[in-house]
Amino acid sequence: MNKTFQRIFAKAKSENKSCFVGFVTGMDPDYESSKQILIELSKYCSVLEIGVSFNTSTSDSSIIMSANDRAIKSGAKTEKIFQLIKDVKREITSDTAFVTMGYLNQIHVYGIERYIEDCKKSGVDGCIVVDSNNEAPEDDQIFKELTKNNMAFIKLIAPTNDSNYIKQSLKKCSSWVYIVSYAGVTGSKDVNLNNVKKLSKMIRKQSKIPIGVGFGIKSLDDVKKASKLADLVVCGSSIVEKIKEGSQNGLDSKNLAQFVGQYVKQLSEGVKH
Amino acid sequence: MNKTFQRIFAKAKSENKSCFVGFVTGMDPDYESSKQILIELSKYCSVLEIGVSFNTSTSDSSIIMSANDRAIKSGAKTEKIFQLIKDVKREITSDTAFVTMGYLNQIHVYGIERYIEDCKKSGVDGCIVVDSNNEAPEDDQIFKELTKNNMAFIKLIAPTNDSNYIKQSLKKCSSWVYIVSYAGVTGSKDVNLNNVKKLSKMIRKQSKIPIGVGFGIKSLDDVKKASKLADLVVCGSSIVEKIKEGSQNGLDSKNLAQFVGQYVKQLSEGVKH
Amino acid sequence: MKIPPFKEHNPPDNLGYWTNKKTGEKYGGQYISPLLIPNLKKVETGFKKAMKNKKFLADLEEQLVNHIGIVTPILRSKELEEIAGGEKKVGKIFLKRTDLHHDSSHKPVSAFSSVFFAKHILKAKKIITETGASMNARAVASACAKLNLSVEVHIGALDAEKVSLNKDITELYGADIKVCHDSTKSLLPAMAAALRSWQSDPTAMYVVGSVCGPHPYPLMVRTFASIIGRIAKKQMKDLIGKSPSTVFAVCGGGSNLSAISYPFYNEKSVDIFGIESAGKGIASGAHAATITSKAPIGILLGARSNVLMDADGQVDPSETEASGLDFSGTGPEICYMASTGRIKFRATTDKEAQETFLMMCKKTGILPAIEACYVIHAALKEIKKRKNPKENHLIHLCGSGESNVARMLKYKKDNE
Amino acid sequence: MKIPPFKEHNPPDNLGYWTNKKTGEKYGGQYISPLLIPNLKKVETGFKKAMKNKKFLADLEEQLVNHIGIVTPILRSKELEEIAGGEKKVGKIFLKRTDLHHDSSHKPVSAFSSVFFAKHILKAKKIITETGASMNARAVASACAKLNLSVEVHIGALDAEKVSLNKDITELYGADIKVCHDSTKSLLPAMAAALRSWQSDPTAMYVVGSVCGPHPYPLMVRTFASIIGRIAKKQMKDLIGKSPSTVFAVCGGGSNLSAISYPFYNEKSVDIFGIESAGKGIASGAHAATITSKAPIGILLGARSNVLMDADGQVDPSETEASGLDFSGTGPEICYMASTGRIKFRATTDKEAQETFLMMCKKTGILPAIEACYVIHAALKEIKKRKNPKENHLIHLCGSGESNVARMLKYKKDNE
Ligand SMILES: Cc1ncc(COP(=O)(O)O)c(C=O)c1O
Ligand SMILES: Cc1ncc(COP(=O)(O)O)c(C=O)c1O
Repeated sequence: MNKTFQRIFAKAKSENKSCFVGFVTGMDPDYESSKQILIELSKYCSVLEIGVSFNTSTSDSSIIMSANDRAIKSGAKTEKIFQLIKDVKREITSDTAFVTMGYLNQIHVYGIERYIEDCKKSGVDGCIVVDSNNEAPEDDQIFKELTKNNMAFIKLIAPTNDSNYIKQSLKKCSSWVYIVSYAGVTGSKDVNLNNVKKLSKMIRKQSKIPIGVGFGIKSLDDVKKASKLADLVVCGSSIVEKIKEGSQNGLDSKNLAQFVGQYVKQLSEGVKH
Repeated sequence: MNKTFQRIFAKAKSENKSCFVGFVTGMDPDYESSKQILIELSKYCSVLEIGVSFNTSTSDSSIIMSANDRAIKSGAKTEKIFQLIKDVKREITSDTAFVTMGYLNQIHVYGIERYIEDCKKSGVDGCIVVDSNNEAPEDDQIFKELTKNNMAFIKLIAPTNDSNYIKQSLKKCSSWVYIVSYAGVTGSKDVNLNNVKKLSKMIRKQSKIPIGVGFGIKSLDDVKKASKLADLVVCGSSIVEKIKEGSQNGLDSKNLAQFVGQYVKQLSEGVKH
Repeated sequence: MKIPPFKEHNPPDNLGYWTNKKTGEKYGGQYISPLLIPNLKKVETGFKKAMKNKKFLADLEEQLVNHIGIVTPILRSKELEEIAGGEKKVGKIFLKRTDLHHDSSHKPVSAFSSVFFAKHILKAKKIITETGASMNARAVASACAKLNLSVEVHIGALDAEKVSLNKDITELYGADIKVCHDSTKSLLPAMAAALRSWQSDPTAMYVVGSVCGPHPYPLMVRTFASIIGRIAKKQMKDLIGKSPSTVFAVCGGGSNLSAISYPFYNEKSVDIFGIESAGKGIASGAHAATITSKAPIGILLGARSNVLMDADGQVDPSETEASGLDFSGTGPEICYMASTGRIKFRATTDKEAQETFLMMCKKTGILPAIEACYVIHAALKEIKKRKNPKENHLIHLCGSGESNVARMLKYKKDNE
Repeated sequence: MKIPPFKEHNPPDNLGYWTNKKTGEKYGGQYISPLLIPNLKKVETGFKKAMKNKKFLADLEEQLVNHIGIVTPILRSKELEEIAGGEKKVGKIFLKRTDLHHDSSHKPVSAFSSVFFAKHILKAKKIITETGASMNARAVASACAKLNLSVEVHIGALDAEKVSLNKDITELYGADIKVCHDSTKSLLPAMAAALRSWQSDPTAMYVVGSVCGPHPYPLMVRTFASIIGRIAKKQMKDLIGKSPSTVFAVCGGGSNLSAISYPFYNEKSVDIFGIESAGKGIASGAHAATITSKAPIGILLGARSNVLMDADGQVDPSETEASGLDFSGTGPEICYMASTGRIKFRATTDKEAQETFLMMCKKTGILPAIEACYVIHAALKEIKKRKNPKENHLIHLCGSGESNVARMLKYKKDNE
């Protein structure tokens, strides 16, 4: 297990809570605001999941795609996201884990080895690659590089995946596994805890790996319920919506960070057991 | 030969001239104007050819079709045309021959027998039926009825017709035959006197029937030249154009008749040899 | 596929008349100004020659097969059988898919044949035709482009103003479009204008878009078009071992009706139906149902036939949603066949046709020409009435509806 | 006609990859969120079952023959031979006329097959697809209407605003049109939206309009579509006693190219050409010529293949007059065939295609889809260059141009 995650899980355990994971698209709505938001969010989040924008992503909701658009318009590039993470890490003191979330094309174009090296250099602790198929040669290579660098490879598992698929995924999954609570797109429905229970059971049969839950978590109540079932609770779309709201209202980067931070703060309180 | 034409031809011969044939669409632009026009024209025309409008005629130029439209709009019907001719004849003193010109559908719908009876009653001396095919049973019937009533059946012959067709036509043609000076539509080209010469020669081989010429005669000069070759000179489109011009200028029926009359008067002077 | 050769089994007399022996009524003939007589004689002689010219007929057939794509399938439509009550109640329904032809209707068959004839037999340099924004001019212009003849298309000013896919395609094929401002500014005066133009240019050939006009056009067009029926008859034989019980086709001028039904004229067991447009309803007077409304005999555009007209013989304009049916007459042979009862007539209103259009799109995945919807509606009605599970019904799906899409989508939205 | 059965002779590996043995480069695969994996596995297993299910294959073929009208003619075009320099210099030119299909392009073959598969093998109740106002959605919607499945069509907001005959017809067929406001509001985000929608509804089936997308789509679509080539190959054999010297097809996603050329892959004597849209010129950057412009390998919409993209991996929008070619990628098997040199690539500019469109209308009487004009132009150029009177050239005329008429008539008038 990645060292940062090891510490984070230990700390959470000691505090009798789950870990709160906050997702934002890197450089949404721009570099400086995104930096301030991440700095602010690091106070409330055990894990920061940072989206690397792809303009032709196949699994993002319209909410995330709009965030991607905003980020790309403000100049988001893979390199810049690494820069952003470095800048943020330089300014924070909390022991927060950083995870990149993106699509394979970006990584492939950047070069898998180089991507993971640069992750490492920027202080990234793990990667989510939404469309990296377990059986693809690229997936093997990513797994190899991440493992070599002691970083987490976080795999998504959906309620429609069969046990064979889960087994396959878990083979390469490290630090934690991400359960998608329903078959749909992020932000489109309410979190489905029955699915989570069922999937957790299947996973637990094979592994003790910490379990994260995402998709549809957007209220304090959602967080509370989810944290009863999972080690990590991921909240994305609703944070991204806040960023959009605040920036549309013309807030400058500091105020925007405050505005989003307040929202995340109250959400994150739900992870206490 | 019809009696009126007999007299007219005799008179023309004695005066050393051809006969001037003036064409108007009956009831163009309306009943009263048309009546006045015909009365006025009777002073200058040996023959008045009166068009019975058909809204789907296949051989009229746009000029004549517009006249047909005006006439139909003002209520032209076969019956009314007969009424018009009767009214005109009541008011004139000149020995003018009257000929109807039209399409078979009107006559067929009216009834061939009835049509020719009503022609007779109205003082019509002959008929032109543009689309009555020599070989059609209707053509035989029209020929029979006209002959019985001593009226002229005036057949058209075109430069493209062969000698066999001419022979067929002349069999039923009486009083005079109408040479079309070119293969085209009325008013579209200039009169073609070479065609007239050629056709006259072919006709003369078979018959002594008087010859009329039409299509493209629109100036005094045209009339002069045509009258050297033919016993009758037919002028249509250019008279119809005058009617249109005068009525568009708002002339009342008397003034319109004068206006058209003056034009026809000067044209008609060309028939002197 | 070996296409059965043409056999004449309903010839007109020498003058181009079909005579009803019971009533003595004549249909057809050649009522036209002497100026056009030579042109028509040339076509008449040429056509007789052509029908005996084996090379001409073989070359034409080759082009019809490979360019027009005349061997279109016959589709058994279980969807329509369902709608009519199920195969077990009403028998089988087959669609002859001439919508799949080049230029998307039955029209290209006679249009291409006529132009091919004009080029190779008459040695004409130019083609003259008319359109009411329907399929004919497009098909003629296409044939002229391929056969390298110039083409002049007469269109009424009112029709020219309307947005029309067929007209635009006609232009792309290189046709010289002549706008006619005469009379009603619609199809009839445009036809007259085309005839007049031919009268001025005897080296051109006039092409008629249906089985109408003076002799020999009605004979020639149905003879050329009947290859559709010859193929269909053979296909039905292959499919069901015999001829169908019924044949249904829409009837504007009558070309697609004679195209498919001509080869069945002598088979008494085959009921033939011609379907007209009842427009807003026969009683309203706004329709194109010459036969169904019992229009009297008149002489229209060179032929003796039933004609929509008033008591004085002025031709009444037809009214219908389908530009291809918007014609005040019907071809003389068809009128004759109607008078003998060999072809039975029905009429469908515009509204019924429009609903059928939407139904066809949604239930069969076929975008029919609006013209074809008149026949489909009437056929389903008749098939339901016959209620005979042993029967096989053949419907002529005579065109595809690309040019109807804009109006029909508006209709759909207005009626939702 | 007895249609030769399908034979697999260029299979991908189990994971859906075609691997270039020289370079080691892989094409294809299944790069997609875990949420879609089960859906894809279902399609994969279903497709394997379907290809062994004789009744399914026979029923499908019957419908393709009688409903889609798949046995279209091959037309020898002497007009195009003339233009290329005459038969005596350049040999014979043949056109495979899939423009005569139901719904006027090659697309309905794979679209209908996919929907038929979804209904009978997967027992799906709903179909999801996308469109850029091209032929695919129309064909899918038609199949769904006939087969009584509901259908959801995703379209970019910008494309939805444009007047489009294909879109209107798609609506008449009863499709539920979902407008996508994401990203560039064009085809790519609409495809992503379709995939997301499928992710939410695993009882639906996603239909891809070309040989693109994650495994097994590229394999499945080309397998279904290849019936076009199987028929064409047999027809050529009947016509000239052998296979053609060349096969030309346009390449957007690559479906019509693989459709016609797949059965010739193993015949070394047959030169195969894929033609892309060079848009305003390759150098301008405004084009859709993935292969010709030597676009790098990327992972687009679930598959590894050549992709128009910037240095950071953002996909570049393609630009072309032809909505059917307006795609930033190319199907993986095609990319593979390009990498081995088995398929040679050429590109035609929009301007050249537009001029070819006008030429085809005026010289051949055929209204081609603008997409087909890219291949015709390039084929004529290549044929002139080869200058071999013994050759027989086969060009895939993959669609009819009704939906291009408005823009092309404007182009014609603007350039007169
Ligand atoms: C598709 C279609 N069907 C039918 C017709 C009616 O004509 P006809 O009765 O001559 O077949 C037309 C005329 O344009 C047409 O385009
Ligand atoms: C007529 C036509 N040709 C070609 C294409 C290009 O697609 P593909 O390369 O998949 O055949 C399309 C796409 O819509 C099309 O409609």
